[in-house]
Amino acid sequence: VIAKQLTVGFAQVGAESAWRTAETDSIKNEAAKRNVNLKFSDAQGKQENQIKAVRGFIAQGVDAIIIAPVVETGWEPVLREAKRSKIPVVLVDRGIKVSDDSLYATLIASDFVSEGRMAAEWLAKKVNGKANIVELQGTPGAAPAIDRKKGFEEGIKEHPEMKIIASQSGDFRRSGGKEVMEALLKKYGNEVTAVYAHNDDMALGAIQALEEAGKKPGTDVVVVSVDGVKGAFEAMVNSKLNCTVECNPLLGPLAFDAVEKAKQGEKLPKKTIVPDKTYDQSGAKDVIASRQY
Amino acid sequence: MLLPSTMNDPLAKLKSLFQGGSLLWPVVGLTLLFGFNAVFSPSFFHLEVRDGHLYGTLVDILNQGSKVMLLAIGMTLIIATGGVDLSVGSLMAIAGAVAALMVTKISFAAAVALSLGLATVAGVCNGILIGYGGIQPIIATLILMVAGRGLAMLLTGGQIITFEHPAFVFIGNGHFLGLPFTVTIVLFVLCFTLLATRKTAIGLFLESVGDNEKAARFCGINASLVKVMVYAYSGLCAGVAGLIATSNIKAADSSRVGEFMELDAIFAVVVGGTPLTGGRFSLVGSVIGALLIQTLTVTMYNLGVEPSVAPVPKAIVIVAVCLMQSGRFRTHMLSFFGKRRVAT
Amino acid sequence: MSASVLRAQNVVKAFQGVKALDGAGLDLREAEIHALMGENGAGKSTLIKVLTGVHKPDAGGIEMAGRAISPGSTREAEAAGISTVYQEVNLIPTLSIADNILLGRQPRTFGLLRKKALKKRAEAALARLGLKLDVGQTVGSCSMAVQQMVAIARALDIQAKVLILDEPTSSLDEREVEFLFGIMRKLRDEGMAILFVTHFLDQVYAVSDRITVLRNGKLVGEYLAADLPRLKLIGAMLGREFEEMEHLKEETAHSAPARKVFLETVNLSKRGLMNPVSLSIAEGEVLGLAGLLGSGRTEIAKMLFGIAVPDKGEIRIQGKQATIKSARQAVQHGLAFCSEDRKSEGLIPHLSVRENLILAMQASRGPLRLLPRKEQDRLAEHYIRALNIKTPNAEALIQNLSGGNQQKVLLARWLSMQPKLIILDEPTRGIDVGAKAEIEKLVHSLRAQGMSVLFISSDMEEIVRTCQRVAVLRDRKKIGELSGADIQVNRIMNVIAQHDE
Amino acid sequence: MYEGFFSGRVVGNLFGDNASLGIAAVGMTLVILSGGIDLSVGSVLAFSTVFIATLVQQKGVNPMIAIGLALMVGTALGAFMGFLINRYDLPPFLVTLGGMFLARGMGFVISKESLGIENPLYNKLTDFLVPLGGKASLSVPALIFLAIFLVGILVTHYTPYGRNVYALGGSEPSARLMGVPIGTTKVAVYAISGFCSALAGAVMTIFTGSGNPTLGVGFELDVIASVVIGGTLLTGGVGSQLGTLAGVLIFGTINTALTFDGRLNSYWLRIAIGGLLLAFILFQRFLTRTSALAR
Ligand SMILES: Nc1ncnc2c1ncn2[C@@H]1O[C@H](COP(=O)(O)OP(=O)(O)OP(=O)(O)O)[C@@H](O)[C@H]1O
Ligand SMILES: Nc1ncnc2c1ncn2[C@@H]1O[C@H](COP(=O)(O)OP(=O)(O)OP(=O)(O)O)[C@@H](O)[C@H]1O
Ligand SMILES: [Mg+2]
Ligand SMILES: [Mg+2]
Repeated sequence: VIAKQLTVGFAQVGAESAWRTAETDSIKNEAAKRNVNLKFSDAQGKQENQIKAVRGFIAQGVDAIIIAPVVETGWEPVLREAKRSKIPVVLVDRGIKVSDDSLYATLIASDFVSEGRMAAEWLAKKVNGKANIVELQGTPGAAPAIDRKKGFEEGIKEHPEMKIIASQSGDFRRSGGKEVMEALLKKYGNEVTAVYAHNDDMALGAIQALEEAGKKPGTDVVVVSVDGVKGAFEAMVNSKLNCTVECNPLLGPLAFDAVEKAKQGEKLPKKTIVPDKTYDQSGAKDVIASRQY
Repeated sequence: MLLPSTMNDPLAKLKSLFQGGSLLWPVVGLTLLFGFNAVFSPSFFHLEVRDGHLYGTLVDILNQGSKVMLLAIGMTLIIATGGVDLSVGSLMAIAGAVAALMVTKISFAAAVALSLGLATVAGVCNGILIGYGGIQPIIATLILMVAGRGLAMLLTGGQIITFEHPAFVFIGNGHFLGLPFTVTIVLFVLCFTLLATRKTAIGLFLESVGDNEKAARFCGINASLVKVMVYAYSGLCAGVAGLIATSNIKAADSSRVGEFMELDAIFAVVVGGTPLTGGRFSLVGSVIGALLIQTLTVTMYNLGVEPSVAPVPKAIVIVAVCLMQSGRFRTHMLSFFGKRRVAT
Repeated sequence: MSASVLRAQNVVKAFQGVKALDGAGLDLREAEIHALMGENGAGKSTLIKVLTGVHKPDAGGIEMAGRAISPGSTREAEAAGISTVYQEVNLIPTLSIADNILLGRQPRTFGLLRKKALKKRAEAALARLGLKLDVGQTVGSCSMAVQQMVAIARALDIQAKVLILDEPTSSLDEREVEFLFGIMRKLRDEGMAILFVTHFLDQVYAVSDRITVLRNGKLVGEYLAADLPRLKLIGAMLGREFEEMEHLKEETAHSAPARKVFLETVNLSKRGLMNPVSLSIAEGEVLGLAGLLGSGRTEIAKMLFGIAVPDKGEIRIQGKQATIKSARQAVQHGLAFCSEDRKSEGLIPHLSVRENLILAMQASRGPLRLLPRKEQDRLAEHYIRALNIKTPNAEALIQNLSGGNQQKVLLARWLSMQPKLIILDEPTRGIDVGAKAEIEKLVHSLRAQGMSVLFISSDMEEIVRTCQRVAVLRDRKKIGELSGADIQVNRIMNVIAQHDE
Repeated sequence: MYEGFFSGRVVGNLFGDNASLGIAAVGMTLVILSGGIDLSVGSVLAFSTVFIATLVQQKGVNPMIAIGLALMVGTALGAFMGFLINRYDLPPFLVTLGGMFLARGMGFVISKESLGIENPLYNKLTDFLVPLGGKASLSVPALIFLAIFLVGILVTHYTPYGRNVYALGGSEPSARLMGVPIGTTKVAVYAISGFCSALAGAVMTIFTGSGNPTLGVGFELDVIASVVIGGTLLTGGVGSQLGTLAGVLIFGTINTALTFDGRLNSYWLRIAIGGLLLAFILFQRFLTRTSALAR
């Protein structure tokens, strides 16, 4: 039998960062590789748009839908609609909260909380459980920001001498990281011994601020972050960043495996956690060449 | 005769300053905010010399505030004509992206000229749609706001383009006369704009067009051309701000740079005493307004206000500054306290 | 003597330290038409605004039917039975005529508007004034005169004990004025008290029973109209003796040698706006345009000045065909246009007197060559003195000036340009007797220097006094031309009437 | 290519999907007609969603009561902003910007995270559909949108209050002299807008079954754009609710059509939205020009 070409809708959050672009590319490339007709929708950061896109996919009668949900809640109604139309839904990169987990086929994601915890653990080891930390949060209310904060706080709980002395939002932007760091350095000066950023971009911004304040990031002040984009590896090679917890955006292959299995009626595990890996300066050089994003 | 007998009375002068002065209240607001910081975060006024230049929170405010100050200068002229420009954030992104991409390929001067030129041309497009097409400014510039961001992202392929070009890096990170180079840029643009509007008739033309366009046209003023000019100029200012923002982080972040900055710029202009309905404008007021916003942001960082609830104190400050500017509110308060004093 | 309805005594009102009213007063009685007189800036409009709750007086009391009142807004004044037409036509330009007439008093059922009834009532209100208009059109698209009539219709529609009319006739022609006077007399006979402001002395004597005169914000006196001769009235207003303007006419009549044609129109027309019209204006000549409301005088002015672009015919300037497609081009050809609608087409309200005054000149110099500040100040001082503009100083905002003084600034704006042709559309609208004479003198002296003038006015006397030739218009057509000794009020009226048959 | 795009289902979706936008736009139309502007709509919407979600989910309040409370809070905030604008003669831009920050912050104070609503009544509301024949149907948000829109037309075009709003926007000084009750009209305009924003939030909770303090960032611009595309002048006094409906549907369609395409990448999507907007505006401009000439 000649298999009919699959049509899959992909509801992406937006294109707000290199990480996001890498995720989009991964899914697009994989679709091309498997000869899947991919319908791509960019919600420009708005859940409303994303829901509209999913409903659009349902109306078009696609074979499956991949969603990178912008927030965790708010999906029940539209997913129920998808279920009624018997369209399997694969969630990527972050989970959702629904009362009925039969509403989606599977979730392929990193665990943001564990990322935060891993960053904390690595840092604790590095500084021997003693640090004054500046935390650069992501956009207020965003799931990764909430979870990475939660995980990190959990991680440092066992180390009473690790304190978060300031925690401000850099909005996941490089400029935000730099601006906040600049301001906090004026206030805390040499007290700051470590920086934890919710993403690499903010960390890279903070590194610039540290350098301009006459400090040596990576040496005077330990810098850890999450994501593992190419820029972070470059900074590690230059010994400016100490560690990044990889949050893998290359979910294309896994996502389409899941789509195909779901189409064939196979039972899928509800959750596939993409294991995150901690990279530090020692391994950075080997990885950097293979980084595409 | 109806001569103002009080004109020579210094007290009356002071009084009239309090009643009409558009600059006074933003300055008072800024001063109060400074005073608040002086009490609650002692490091605020700390300045020291490091590597031959000044270092401290106040310097940061000037440096980080430079982008909104530049946008606000361009925006002031636009608002004076009764318009508004939402596209400035996207123009920043375009200028930054072009400069970052080209600076390694062509000479620095050419890259800067190219990116500023593009931003100006984009402004001209806005101006033509508004001045000659008669399209409402908010919509005309919304189009470029949306499409311009897309264009900038297309140019960079959604990636953050980094660079290490020393001259380019200097724009946003260098120092001149002990202060960040951005301060020099802002001062230059401010002085140039002040001279250009006040030492020529351009300022008068802007105000007339904004106050009563029909009457201005009847006087023989080419209102359409005036509009094209101000949108072009705002585009140029946005371009400069884009270069600063890009240079400052040594990277072109085309999807995020300048996001929502148009609101900040409009806020700065309105707080600075230029009414959104057009007419009289105050460039210095707008710059002070921009400083006010930046100071407010830094204050939140310094006080360690939880970022998600930081908007609440921000709202309170905005409304407070507003109220201070309102003559009616001041008389209300005066009479309130006046009565109380009589009562006791 | 009938009972006092509305009385104000010793009213003081200052704006930023400048006293607009300083002991003004008024005693308005039942069943009378009462004229409030005074030169520009005397405080008439301010007094009216104090009476109707727009301004709060600093001192003094207002009584209505013997009881002290202090209206806080026009709404309260209306509720108390005072209906007002303010000087600057205060209507909503974006709303229809019907909506404007009945705003706040619309017929409704269950709180919803009855649009048909609304239209009917508005039409009826206008019909009382002898007007038949499409009440659905927006007020902003109507001529000044129509707007003024709409404002009056609105005031008449309010059931009131007191009717206040602040310069209602300043751009009405004689027929409309007669209509209005007829209604005023009828209302008076029904017992209404009417307060009336005008700068036309003839009109004062035609309708009013009593006259109150203000000067510099002070009450000068209250007179019975029958007992007060014209010259005495003028004397009371100005505070000095005044020479009448009759001698101007002689000068005009004698000094009309044939001169070179400056501007000529050949069958200039625009569909729906103006039928083909041919005019010529010589250098140093004052050409008047006479006609009733809606006869198309303003349209001709606007076509000449590039505001309404004609679709047929041509304009020749000094023999050469000229394309004028915008006001800017018109100015470049040496034309100037002082519009009848000073609020929407003249004033830049938030700019100072000086800036308003030099704006046209600056526009013609271009944006870069700023008129030196010294020169600006000199011009401003010069015209403030020459036209007796009452303003604290040249830096006062023009919006704070009295209506007549605003008009003077706008005139100065164009006169100072030294244009080759100046188009004056109702130039003396709202200007007092003294200043009118000054302006007419100024026009004459400019003419003597070779300037051409296109003079539009609803005041026939004024046309007769100033013009050397008069083109008579009707229904957007030129129906005749008079010159020299033929220029007389009844001749002009005859031309208009003859065409009727 | 656009298979299924013009199906009745999509038309039904168009109303449902744009319900929040449309409802907020009805209020915004009044604000803009009065010569003002309201930047707080997006934040009030977000606040209202978390407010409702928290009450229903964590306090066990009946959803109808929760929605009623949210509407009251939204209206009160709007009225307060209107009061400040009117009483102290403040620029609406600044006051509503303050309102925007305030509502955003208060939303986060109530809940930092998004909250799902699991409530049988809510499920019913989300799944309730009025069939229109064929595959087409109207959802509850669509129905609320249509109802509010009809009320909007009534208030704006058929009541003395509506005329007062137009008068206020046409010329405030004249309106004052003509005896229009400026104060109450202004306060009411902002109160109505606050009500509409809160209702838009309530509809959003039905649409998504959740509350989220980060919702509606930049929403105010979408709303203002829709209103202005519908022909309402930002300077006040000119415009109509029908125009706003057209604006909302056009804005919604442009977004939906491009989403439907599914081939555009993120960058071209934005460029295409801008391009379509431009094309539409020029077209509209052309239409009004020619009709003005014909007159
Ligand atoms: N809002 C204001 N602010 C400042 N000055 C004002 C204001 N309103 C009026 N004035 C001043 O008060 C004086 C009286 O003005 P008013 O309008 O009452 O004169 P008027 O008698 O009506 O003159 P006109 O015949 O020209 O209409 C003028 O000198 C004017 O400049
Ligand atoms: N008395 C009237 N009755 C009916 N319509 C009128 C009357 N007066 C003016 N209009 C209408 O108002 C519009 C504009 O008139 P317009 O101002 O062009 O004429 P005008 O001769 O310049 O008047 P004015 O005497 O005021 O200068 C025309 O459409 C005309 O039909
Ligand atoms: Mg007056
Ligand atoms: Mg006329």
